[in-house]
Amino acid sequence: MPDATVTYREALNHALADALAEDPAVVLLGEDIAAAGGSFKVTDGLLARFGPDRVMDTPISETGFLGAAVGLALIGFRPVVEIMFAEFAGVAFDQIVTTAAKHRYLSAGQMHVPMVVRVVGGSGLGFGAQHSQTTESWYTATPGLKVVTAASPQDAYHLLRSAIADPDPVVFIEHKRLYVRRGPFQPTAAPVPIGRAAVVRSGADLTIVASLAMVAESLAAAESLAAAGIDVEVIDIRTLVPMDVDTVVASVSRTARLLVVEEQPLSGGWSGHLVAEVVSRAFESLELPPARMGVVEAPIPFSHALEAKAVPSAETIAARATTLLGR
Amino acid sequence: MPDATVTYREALNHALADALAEDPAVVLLGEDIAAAGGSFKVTDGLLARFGPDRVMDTPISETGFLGAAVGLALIGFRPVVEIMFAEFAGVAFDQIVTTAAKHRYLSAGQMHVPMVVRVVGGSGLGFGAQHSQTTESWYTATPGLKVVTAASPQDAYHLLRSAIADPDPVVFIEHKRLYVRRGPFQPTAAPVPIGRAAVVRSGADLTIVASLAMVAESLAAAESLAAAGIDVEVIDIRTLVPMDVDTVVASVSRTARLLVVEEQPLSGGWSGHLVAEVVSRAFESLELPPARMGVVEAPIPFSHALEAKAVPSAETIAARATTLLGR
Amino acid sequence: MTPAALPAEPAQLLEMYRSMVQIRTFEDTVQKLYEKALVHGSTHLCQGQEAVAVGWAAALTPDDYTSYTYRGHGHALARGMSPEAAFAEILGRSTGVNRGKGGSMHLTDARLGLMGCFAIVGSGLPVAVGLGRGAQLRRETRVSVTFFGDGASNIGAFHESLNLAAIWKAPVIFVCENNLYGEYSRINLTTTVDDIAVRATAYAMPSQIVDGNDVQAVYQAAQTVVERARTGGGPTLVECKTYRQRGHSRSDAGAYRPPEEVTSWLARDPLIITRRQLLDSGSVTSADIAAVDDSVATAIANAAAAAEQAPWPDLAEITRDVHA
Amino acid sequence: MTPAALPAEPAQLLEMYRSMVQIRTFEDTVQKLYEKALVHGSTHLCQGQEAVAVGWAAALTPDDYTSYTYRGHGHALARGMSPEAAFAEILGRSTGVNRGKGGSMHLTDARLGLMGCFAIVGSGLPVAVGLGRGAQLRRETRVSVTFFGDGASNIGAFHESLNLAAIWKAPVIFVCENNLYGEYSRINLTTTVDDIAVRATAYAMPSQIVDGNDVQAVYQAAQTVVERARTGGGPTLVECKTYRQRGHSRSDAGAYRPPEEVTSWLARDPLIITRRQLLDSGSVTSADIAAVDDSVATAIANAAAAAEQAPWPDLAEITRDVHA
Ligand SMILES: Cc1ncc(C[n+]2csc(CCOP(=O)(O)OP(=O)(O)O)c2C)c(N)n1
Ligand SMILES: Cc1ncc(C[n+]2csc(CCOP(=O)(O)OP(=O)(O)O)c2C)c(N)n1
Ligand SMILES: [Mg+2]
Ligand SMILES: [Mg+2]
Repeated sequence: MPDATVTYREALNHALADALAEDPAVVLLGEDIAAAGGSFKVTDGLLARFGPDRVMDTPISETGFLGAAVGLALIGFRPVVEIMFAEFAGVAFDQIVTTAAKHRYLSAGQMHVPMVVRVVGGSGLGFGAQHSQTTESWYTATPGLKVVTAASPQDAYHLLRSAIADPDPVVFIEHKRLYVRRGPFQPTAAPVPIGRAAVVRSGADLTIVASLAMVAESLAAAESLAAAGIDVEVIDIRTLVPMDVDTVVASVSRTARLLVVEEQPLSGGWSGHLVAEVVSRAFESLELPPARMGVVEAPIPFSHALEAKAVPSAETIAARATTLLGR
Repeated sequence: MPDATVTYREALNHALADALAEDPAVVLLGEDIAAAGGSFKVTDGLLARFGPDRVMDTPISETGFLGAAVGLALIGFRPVVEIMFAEFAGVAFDQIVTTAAKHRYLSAGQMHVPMVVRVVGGSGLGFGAQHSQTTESWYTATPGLKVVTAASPQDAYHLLRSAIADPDPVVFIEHKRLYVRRGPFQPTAAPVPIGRAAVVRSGADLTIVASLAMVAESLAAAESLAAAGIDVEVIDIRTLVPMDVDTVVASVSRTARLLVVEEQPLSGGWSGHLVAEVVSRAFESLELPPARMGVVEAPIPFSHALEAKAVPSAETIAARATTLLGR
Repeated sequence: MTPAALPAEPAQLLEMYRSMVQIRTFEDTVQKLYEKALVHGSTHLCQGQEAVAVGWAAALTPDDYTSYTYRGHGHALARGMSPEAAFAEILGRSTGVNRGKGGSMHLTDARLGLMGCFAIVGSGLPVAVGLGRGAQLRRETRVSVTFFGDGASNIGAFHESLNLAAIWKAPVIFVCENNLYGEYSRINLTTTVDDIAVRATAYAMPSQIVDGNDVQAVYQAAQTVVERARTGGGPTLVECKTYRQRGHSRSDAGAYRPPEEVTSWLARDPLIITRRQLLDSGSVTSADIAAVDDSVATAIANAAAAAEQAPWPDLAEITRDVHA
Repeated sequence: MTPAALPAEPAQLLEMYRSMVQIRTFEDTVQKLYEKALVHGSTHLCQGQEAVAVGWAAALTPDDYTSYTYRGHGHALARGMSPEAAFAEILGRSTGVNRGKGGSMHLTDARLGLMGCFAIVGSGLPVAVGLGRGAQLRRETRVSVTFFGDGASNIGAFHESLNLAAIWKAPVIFVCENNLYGEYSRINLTTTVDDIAVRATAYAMPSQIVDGNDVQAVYQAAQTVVERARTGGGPTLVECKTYRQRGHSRSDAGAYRPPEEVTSWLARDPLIITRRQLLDSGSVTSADIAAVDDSVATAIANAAAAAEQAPWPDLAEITRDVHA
């Protein structure tokens, strides 16, 4: 029997529905997530199925409801909060990086904060500079937080389930451009643990590591490079904290070449940490210095003509790989 | 005539006073900075000298007064805002990384935001997990912002002057443990431009790059290593965005070995970006893979017995350098 | 001494009407451009709220500052932004007010005092406080007017901004356009007060409730409040009761709204109210009104057509204007 | 039916007095330990505000949740935290309530409903809303009481929390300890209202002003408000008027305060007021009071001495409790 196929959005919706159904401690909070089913419809139908005590609309008060989620988490709920666009977390940053991230530590383990902050990130849909970032970097320097990204429907389901099951706060970054993408879906497959990267394409000549929308771009680049005789391995890093450096090192020990692609400016992205770690552990295996691609060092421009050029794409990734390999 | 000697705190005070005296557009805002002279006394005496229209106390409303500073900047003021402890910016993060950082871009250059956010960071004084971070990483992934740190009184003065003179928003990170440190002070020396690292000690065997309090620790480590016959070059990176990779590459091309020390968890720090850039440009010069040291992957613990061990120190830096060089 | 607020003379009212029709036609055209797949991203239109933008603009001088939100087209046009440059921005073209880099949510023209659209709810309010504080520090008579929604009154920035303006007694006017909805949520689901204006009590700040669909009422209230701010009387919170005739953004049909509510508010369409006022004045005829409607229709159609032909921005724009 | 609030019986009042004296003695001892250079970092003492902590604690059951700020020693002790474990925490020792990892600003004991100190101004309020909301969702009768200062009422989190609690009608009690100062700034310099309690109007929330130096008054008000919250009546904002007898933190002498103000508040010291009430009751003697004072002094001295002897935490604590 072939796998069912669902969209990334549907996979997330299934994950939330299954979590709500299995564990009465799970509650959802966010702006317009209940009656309206969410700005991007990720929570569609959940209010009708689980009722207003489980699926809660909130006022426009990110500090208020993120903090309330921390309070709920402290007493055994498992709140999942939607941040409609990633940048909106900027008005409530303190509740994530200080309150949620540190309460286990500050209380010496008396309490913990099993909550998930679902953050809708990503460029490509013309939302402009204040609604298009992925914002992983806002969180990666905060011990106590885990930072998870999903690039496929299958991972969207399983990683969100793992995030909800995690006893500690998880920032779960979704990419709005992926919501309509379809992919295979096996909800009963083995869980995808947090902290494990995935080799999504095997190859011998070059390792490309990416996350979120950059995974599909890298895979497309790999296809076109294959036609030119370049055999690329693509790794979806999936979790930024904790980061699965082992999988990347293992790959690089075979390919000897590394290109990291992220949807953030390199000045503050996660690719630097990954490259530094790989270099420290696989220096001798590397034939070339690892290369990185990221968003231009600018806010995301609105105009369609500009936005697409500000972010790495299959074409620019393939071009960079070709240059790297000296072809 | 020997240089005058001042504390880091006094140097900052001088910089603010001189900026206020020279440019009527400069205004200061913050909690208890006027009548009380600041929680750490950096603004002491400025109210008396410049009056309440130039030196303004504010309510506990970081979003309010950071946003007000943006408004003032848009119409030609040069506000300098004090954030009493770095973490407090978490309640107003949006005003820095979205409003201030993007207004020039979003208005296609019609307006700009010449403001400085003085952020008091750093561990070592027993302030605990919510008052001890340096938080550079909160800002480095935000095009439109510059991120500047000062490690000595001389730099504190000159870099703060440069930050205030800059036409764009600058996050200026101070380290509270340094406030009482003395150092030479030449206010009439050439300005220190933003974006230029400083070689603060020359050496041939190893390049250590650091910032803030880690510079003094690295220098102390270098002294003890010198006794063991290891000749260390120490670079104060000073600006994280834009980052002066050239100076580091030039150094590494001589020493062939790099150790980067920062007061942040490596998972999200700036050392990864620096190492990745250096590797991409000086791969052939490197005899060893670059190494990094940072804060442990934990919040800063309160207890004196723990805090000092959570952060790199002269001793741990010297030990690491020794191991690196295989001595 | 504060001069009394005056009603608009018929000629001025006709001009206000023209401005309102311009906004309405502009917004309807944006929707059509969106349906023709020419607009990327999101748009947040203001049909039904034109009287707020126009009534306030009429009470301001070119020196005054305004700031507003993603739902800002009306405020930009009311203070004189070129419709062609506004369309071009929304279409992402090089002739746009922000050279295509901002888009619908960020129409800005500093020369006209249009200091910015803020797309993060509430984030424009503290900036507006700074603009007013700056005028105050310079002993100018400018005022800073900031527009935001009912939903925005639930966010922390609202609270901090009103308190700060009050303590500084700065010339800042907080105009809440209460259109009953924040996105898809009716106001009574997100706050327990009926009138946002009562929130001024928390800062000992004067407040006022105005019929936001009656441009005369808005204009008169605006004059009084602006005059108070200009003459050192400090900030005011003004709540304009109005209605968002369309959905929240481009693709939202607004189906969650009770039909009777929609009908009753459409009957109080600000254009209808102003037309009646014009005719009642005796000095404006239906023909005058029709002439305005026609000339606006032509001008907006031409502006949209020109914007559609405008070139895309140069790729170098991507990294221009990040820093000096 | 809501039972009427009752004044404390003499025995109960004597117990409240004991608790207040314990807090006072504890705080005075912390100051001495600081002066002996045994306390690193900062401390924020609450001498003068003991009646607030004790009056509220007396109206709560062990199931209720409290949350508070860096100025939280009193709240922790009033609900039963061990003074020795509190001292040890402040001294950074392994026997501290948080094993030395939190410090003075973070005394926490979940078993006693002491859910946390929040050292970022305002950040505890939304958490308290969540605690109350959780009790409500579980159909429990627990309440969530959160303590904060006058200065905290100017931050956005205050506003969002009150609105959210109001819309949920959650059992959350917001207790503002108005001690007239936020750090070194008098309240009139940072807000234009005299009473923080008026801010409840912005959320159609009931509010009450209480003499925060009179433990009987606090206790009676607390009973009423707690009962309302327990029985589905929703949140309340309670302003306790009190005074911070010392400086803001360890090294601040509070010289910015007018001497007459200090004198008049010292005359209204909550311990003096309670002693008078006890004696007036006729069933407590000066000797009874002196016995309490003495036993507390001994207990606190012993607790401090034990804490001073306690070992430092193991280095492994640094990375323990970051994640599960
Ligand atoms: C901080 C933040 N949270 C959420 C949003 C998403 N959002 C955009 S508009 C809107 C509704 C705002 O309602 P209101 O203030 O009444 O203004 P209106 O849209 O009715 O003009 C929301 C929730 C945002 N832009 N910023
Ligand atoms: C967001 C934030 N801003 C500033 C501070 C620094 N700070 C600590 S206590 C305090 C004063 C608080 O005053 P109030 O709320 O009246 O409480 P009190 O100290 O009087 O108990 C300030 C400004 C902080 N901790 N958090
Ligand atoms: Mg609205
Ligand atoms: Mg106070």
